[in-house]
Amino acid sequence: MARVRRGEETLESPILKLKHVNKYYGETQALADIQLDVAKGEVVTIIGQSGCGKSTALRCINGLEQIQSGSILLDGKEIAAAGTNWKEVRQKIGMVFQKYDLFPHMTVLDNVLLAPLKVQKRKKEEAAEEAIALLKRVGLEDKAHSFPRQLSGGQQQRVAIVRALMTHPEIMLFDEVTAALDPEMIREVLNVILDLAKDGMTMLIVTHEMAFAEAVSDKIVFMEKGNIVEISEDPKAFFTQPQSQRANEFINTFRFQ
Amino acid sequence: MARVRRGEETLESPILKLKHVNKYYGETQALADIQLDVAKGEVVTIIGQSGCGKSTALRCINGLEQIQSGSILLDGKEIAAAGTNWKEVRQKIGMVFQKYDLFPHMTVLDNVLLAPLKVQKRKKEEAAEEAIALLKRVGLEDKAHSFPRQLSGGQQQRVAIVRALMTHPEIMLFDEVTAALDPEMIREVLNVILDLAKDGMTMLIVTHEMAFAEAVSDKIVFMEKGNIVEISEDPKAFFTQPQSQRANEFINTFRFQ
Amino acid sequence: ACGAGATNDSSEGSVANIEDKTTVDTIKENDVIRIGVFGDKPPFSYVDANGDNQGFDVEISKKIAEDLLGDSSKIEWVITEAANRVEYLETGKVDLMMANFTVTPERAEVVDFANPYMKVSIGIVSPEGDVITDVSQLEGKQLIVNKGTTAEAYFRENYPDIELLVYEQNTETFQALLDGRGAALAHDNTLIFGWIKDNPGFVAGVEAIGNEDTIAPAVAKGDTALSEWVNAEIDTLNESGFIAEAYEKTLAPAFSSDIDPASVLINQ
Amino acid sequence: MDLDFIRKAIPMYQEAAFLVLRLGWIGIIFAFIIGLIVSIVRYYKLPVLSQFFEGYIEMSRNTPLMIQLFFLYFGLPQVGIHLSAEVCGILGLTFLGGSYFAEAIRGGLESVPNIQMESASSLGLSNTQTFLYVIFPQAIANSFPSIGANIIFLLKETSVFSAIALADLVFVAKDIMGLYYKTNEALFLMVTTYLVFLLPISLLIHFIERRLRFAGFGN
Amino acid sequence: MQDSGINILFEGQNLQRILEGLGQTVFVAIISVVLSFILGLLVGMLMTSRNIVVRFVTRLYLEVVRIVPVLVMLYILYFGLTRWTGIHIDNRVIAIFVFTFWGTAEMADIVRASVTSIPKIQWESGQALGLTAGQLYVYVIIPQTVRRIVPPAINLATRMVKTTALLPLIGIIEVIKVGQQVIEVSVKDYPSASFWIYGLIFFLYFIVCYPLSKLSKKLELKWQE
Ligand SMILES: Nc1ncnc2c1ncn2[C@@H]1O[C@H](COP(=O)(O)OP(=O)(O)OP(=O)(O)O)[C@@H](O)[C@H]1O
Ligand SMILES: Nc1ncnc2c1ncn2[C@@H]1O[C@H](COP(=O)(O)OP(=O)(O)OP(=O)(O)O)[C@@H](O)[C@H]1O
Ligand SMILES: [Mg+2]
Ligand SMILES: [Mg+2]
Repeated sequence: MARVRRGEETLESPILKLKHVNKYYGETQALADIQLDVAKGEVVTIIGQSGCGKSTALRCINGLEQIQSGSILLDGKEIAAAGTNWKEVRQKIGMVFQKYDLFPHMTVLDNVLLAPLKVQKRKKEEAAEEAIALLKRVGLEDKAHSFPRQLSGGQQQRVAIVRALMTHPEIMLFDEVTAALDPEMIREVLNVILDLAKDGMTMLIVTHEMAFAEAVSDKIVFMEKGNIVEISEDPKAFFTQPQSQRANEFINTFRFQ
Repeated sequence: MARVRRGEETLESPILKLKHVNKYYGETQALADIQLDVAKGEVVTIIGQSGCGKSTALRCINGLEQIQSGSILLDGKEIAAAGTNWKEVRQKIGMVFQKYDLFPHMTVLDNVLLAPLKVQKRKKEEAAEEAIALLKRVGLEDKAHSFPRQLSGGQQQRVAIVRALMTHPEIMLFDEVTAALDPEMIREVLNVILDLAKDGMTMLIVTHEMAFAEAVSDKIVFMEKGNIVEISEDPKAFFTQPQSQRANEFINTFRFQ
Repeated sequence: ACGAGATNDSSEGSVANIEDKTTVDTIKENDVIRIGVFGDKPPFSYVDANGDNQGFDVEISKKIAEDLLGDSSKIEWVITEAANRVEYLETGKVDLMMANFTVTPERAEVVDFANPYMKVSIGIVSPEGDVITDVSQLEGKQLIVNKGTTAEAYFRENYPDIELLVYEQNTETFQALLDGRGAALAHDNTLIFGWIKDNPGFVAGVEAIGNEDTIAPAVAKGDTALSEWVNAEIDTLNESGFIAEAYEKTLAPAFSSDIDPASVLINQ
Repeated sequence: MDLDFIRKAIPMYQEAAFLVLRLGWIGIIFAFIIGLIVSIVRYYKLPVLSQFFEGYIEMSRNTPLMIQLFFLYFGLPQVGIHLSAEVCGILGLTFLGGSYFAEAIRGGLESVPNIQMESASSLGLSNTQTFLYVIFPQAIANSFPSIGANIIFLLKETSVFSAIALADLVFVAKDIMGLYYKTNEALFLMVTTYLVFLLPISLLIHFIERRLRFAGFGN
Repeated sequence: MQDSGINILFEGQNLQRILEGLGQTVFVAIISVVLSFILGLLVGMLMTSRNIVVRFVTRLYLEVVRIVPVLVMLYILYFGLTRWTGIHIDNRVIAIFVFTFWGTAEMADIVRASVTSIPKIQWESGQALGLTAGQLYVYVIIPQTVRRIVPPAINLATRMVKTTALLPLIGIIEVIKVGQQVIEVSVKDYPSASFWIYGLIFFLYFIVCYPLSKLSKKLELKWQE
């Protein structure tokens, strides 16, 4: 189900570009000289063992963590330097986390309207109209006035995706958004992401769902200990015969026969 | 990897037998006329959608919930009736839960020794020796004096398994023990269970790891809405071609191509 | 004293010669005098059921206001506690302290006392069966007193070895004696005489001990203008018989009839 | 400040501090026991007793200690029960502190996840064993911060003991102010004394609190 | 009791005076509680600051307030301030100031505890949406902390109400003091005066505090989901 990329897109400069990014937590190096391009409309999936730096990569991209060296370019503009207008940048980057993401004291509608109204100062009617449309798209139009606790985990994550989409981001970051869910819920959330992919949304995804990664990705990035070990533009090939020994071992973790 | 069952075992009366078990929570029926046999040395895996009654089944077996009608026989003795000596029964049944299972205020060793010392009144030296041996077997002998919070989720679950094994149960119940874990941790826990299976431990497992279920099980039980829809004695066949329409739909949830 | 004949007018005149404004001037300017009294020490100073200040101290205070400002209602009453009377004076939050203030050397170091308007002696009351007739009998026993009273001060100073049971409220002090919390109770003897009248079974084994202490109005240290004015005023009131009248009106009903006013009043 | 006076007054404060500590600790221990019983009864929702204790908690928390003491000290003799001031002080603290501890411990009990009880029973532990070995240690650890805060609070509450003629610190300070008018010295000594005995207790509580953090599962 | 002591209440203005005394109690308590809650919210947020100096100063403030008795603070401010500066401030203003000073510290600690218990992911997802720090607090953090704050805050409020018994020291005649005044003048005619009066005051405190604790229980239950 990997989408056919149109020729002109690859020629464009990438939406997101990481150049020689290094990130340390005290002594431990969480990201080591990371180089990565994400083109417009591309779906890139990062996989790797726990602690290899996947989340850190996403968190550095939307400024939740500071990098020590290297640069991160969004639309060709440096965003990892001092003086970045994060308020603006973050509207261009949507992010969905693993869990506890929705604001529990607000209804679904208030959750998804918070950024459009308070950050972007959009008109309430117009934003609400869009919100309802998006909720409908993820099958939750009847939950607009529910509170997060009244929703299943899968429903909550779908709302979180809608909330991130409301600022019209140029790229979406997903950090193991299904890790805490049951299989059917996983499926319903992944279906929404597959749907976004079909629509041409640019996405950077961290997941442990290998079958899903294979199905959705244009590009697979395999990380280990802060390094990118392998980048594959052919997901199918990667999951049957990864180039690197380490990637092969990793993929075996998911096989029992 | 399904073990070869020896002929004589199937002839024996089952270790665990559920007959016409019905369980209600208020109005909702969580278990509907459940009939299930688990023979000595057999590995039975229950799968099904969230809320179909898998956990409820396990919880009724070791008396955490009361059933409304039917009977549950352990070694041929009724255990779901009033007057059951639960202290005794529970020593024959080991159970491991999804999470938050270890006692956070005790070291690993104290956790696994609690039941042998306080319930079974065994000698400390002898029980500790066995505990260390079992911890070694799951690769955690060096963690005996750590506290649960100092362990990864996978390590915690392995300790929980050891703790349950310490009372020498005749049957082990596993309720989604890997649901909250990362892939490598999932693998290290499942490896322990696979190992127990090889040793001939009788087990009743609830899991969402289909590849694992296929590999470990002698028998697959597919439940829906409190009912057992399908029981398959051939896991491989079940996962490629389940008999029932519903089981087929369920298995499709895990496929993306 | 030499100022005995001085009138209000003359004292006013003498003040006018001083350059700085004195308290007396300020009081007149404000047309109100702030007087510190107790709210819960009948019959000396208390608040009655209607919320009005009453009692012996209050009667005298009112007369002072009348003579100073021409109207006995030009008083701002400040309800004090035993523990904060000096603070009120030192910080200028009251002009005149009339809260049954016993003159002691320690206190005289920090405030200026005017001429006294009353005498107190300490009496000791005890149950009939086990009468205390001498202070020496109190050794090793517990003596009940009321916090901040002359009795407390006297025993703390002179008999530090006698164990005191100190209560905050008068009522509680006497209740404690009734409940048998202590061997005896020491208080102003006038109050004791009144109390035993209503409580048969108790006797004033010691009617008066120690030096006779005096109660006097007090002003802030160094406030000579006001203390001189008050001195003259008290003398006048003593001579005019006003204080004796106030005694009859407020104290006599509370005391037993056999008390000689001379044991309480000055210059009788 | 009058140093000579301070030197002379120190023994009075010392005595008051000892009185407060002596009565305080006994009262706090009793209060803790009451709190424990009440919280367990309310945690297991034992019928009747549970409602009764709820009434007690409301009564005790919503009225001032001073008046509670007053009834113990002056009220009980009316019905023939004579208790010494010290006993009344201890009882008063117990009555007041019992409800504060009960709420603190109940909070701790309720914060122990249900699964802990279930996994203990599935190991074959009896209800009592489950409570003793599994629930209670975690509950105490969880509620320790509020237990600690309540200990300090109760020690400071002893300042109303003077209502029943006990020479606590406030009593001594007021006495000195009322008799000798050494306000600065009296207050200075009072703060210092509170500091001298509250600070070590407060530090000890912080220390134990940190040691007990193991109860925080996960991180 | 042979003397129907309850009649004291109806003698003169007694009942009215006691209620006025209660008015003083409630007046000081309510204003202080409200101010403490507002300021405590702000200081509590400071306490969660990453700046170690800010954290140290606020912590020190809390420890000082916990150790110095309220009585001492009242004395120092009411009398000490006048002594050093000559300024006279109304005693109720002083009372409200001291109670607020105390309440703010305690409230701040309650707020700190509940703010730090909000999962980190809540801050991060707010940030990821582009909310400013102020918006994060107003729309995301504070509303969530409220439910955790309410029970201990109400506990604090009842303690503040009860501590007003110290106010007579700076000349505020609150309910207990009025009660004592009434007892002292009535005890001759009604030997059981103190039981009736203290009983009434006991009851009045209960009436003021109980609805608060009832409210807290209600909110707690409601927010439990
Ligand atoms: N706040 C932090 N402080 C210190 N070290 C951290 C912090 N966050 C992450 N690390 C470390 O950085 C490394 C990378 O962590 P990261 O969370 O990015 O891994 P991950 O690939 O997302 O793992 P997972 O699959 O478990 O989410 C790890 O070694 C981790 O321990
Ligand atoms: N304590 C309870 N009170 C009321 N209903 C309950 C309770 N526990 C479970 N149920 C209901 O009983 C049914 C079966 O629940 P159960 O937990 O056994 O499902 P499950 O198959 O284990 O699901 P999952 O995969 O989510 O763990 C569900 O409808 C559930 O809502
Ligand atoms: Mg991660
Ligand atoms: Mg379950």
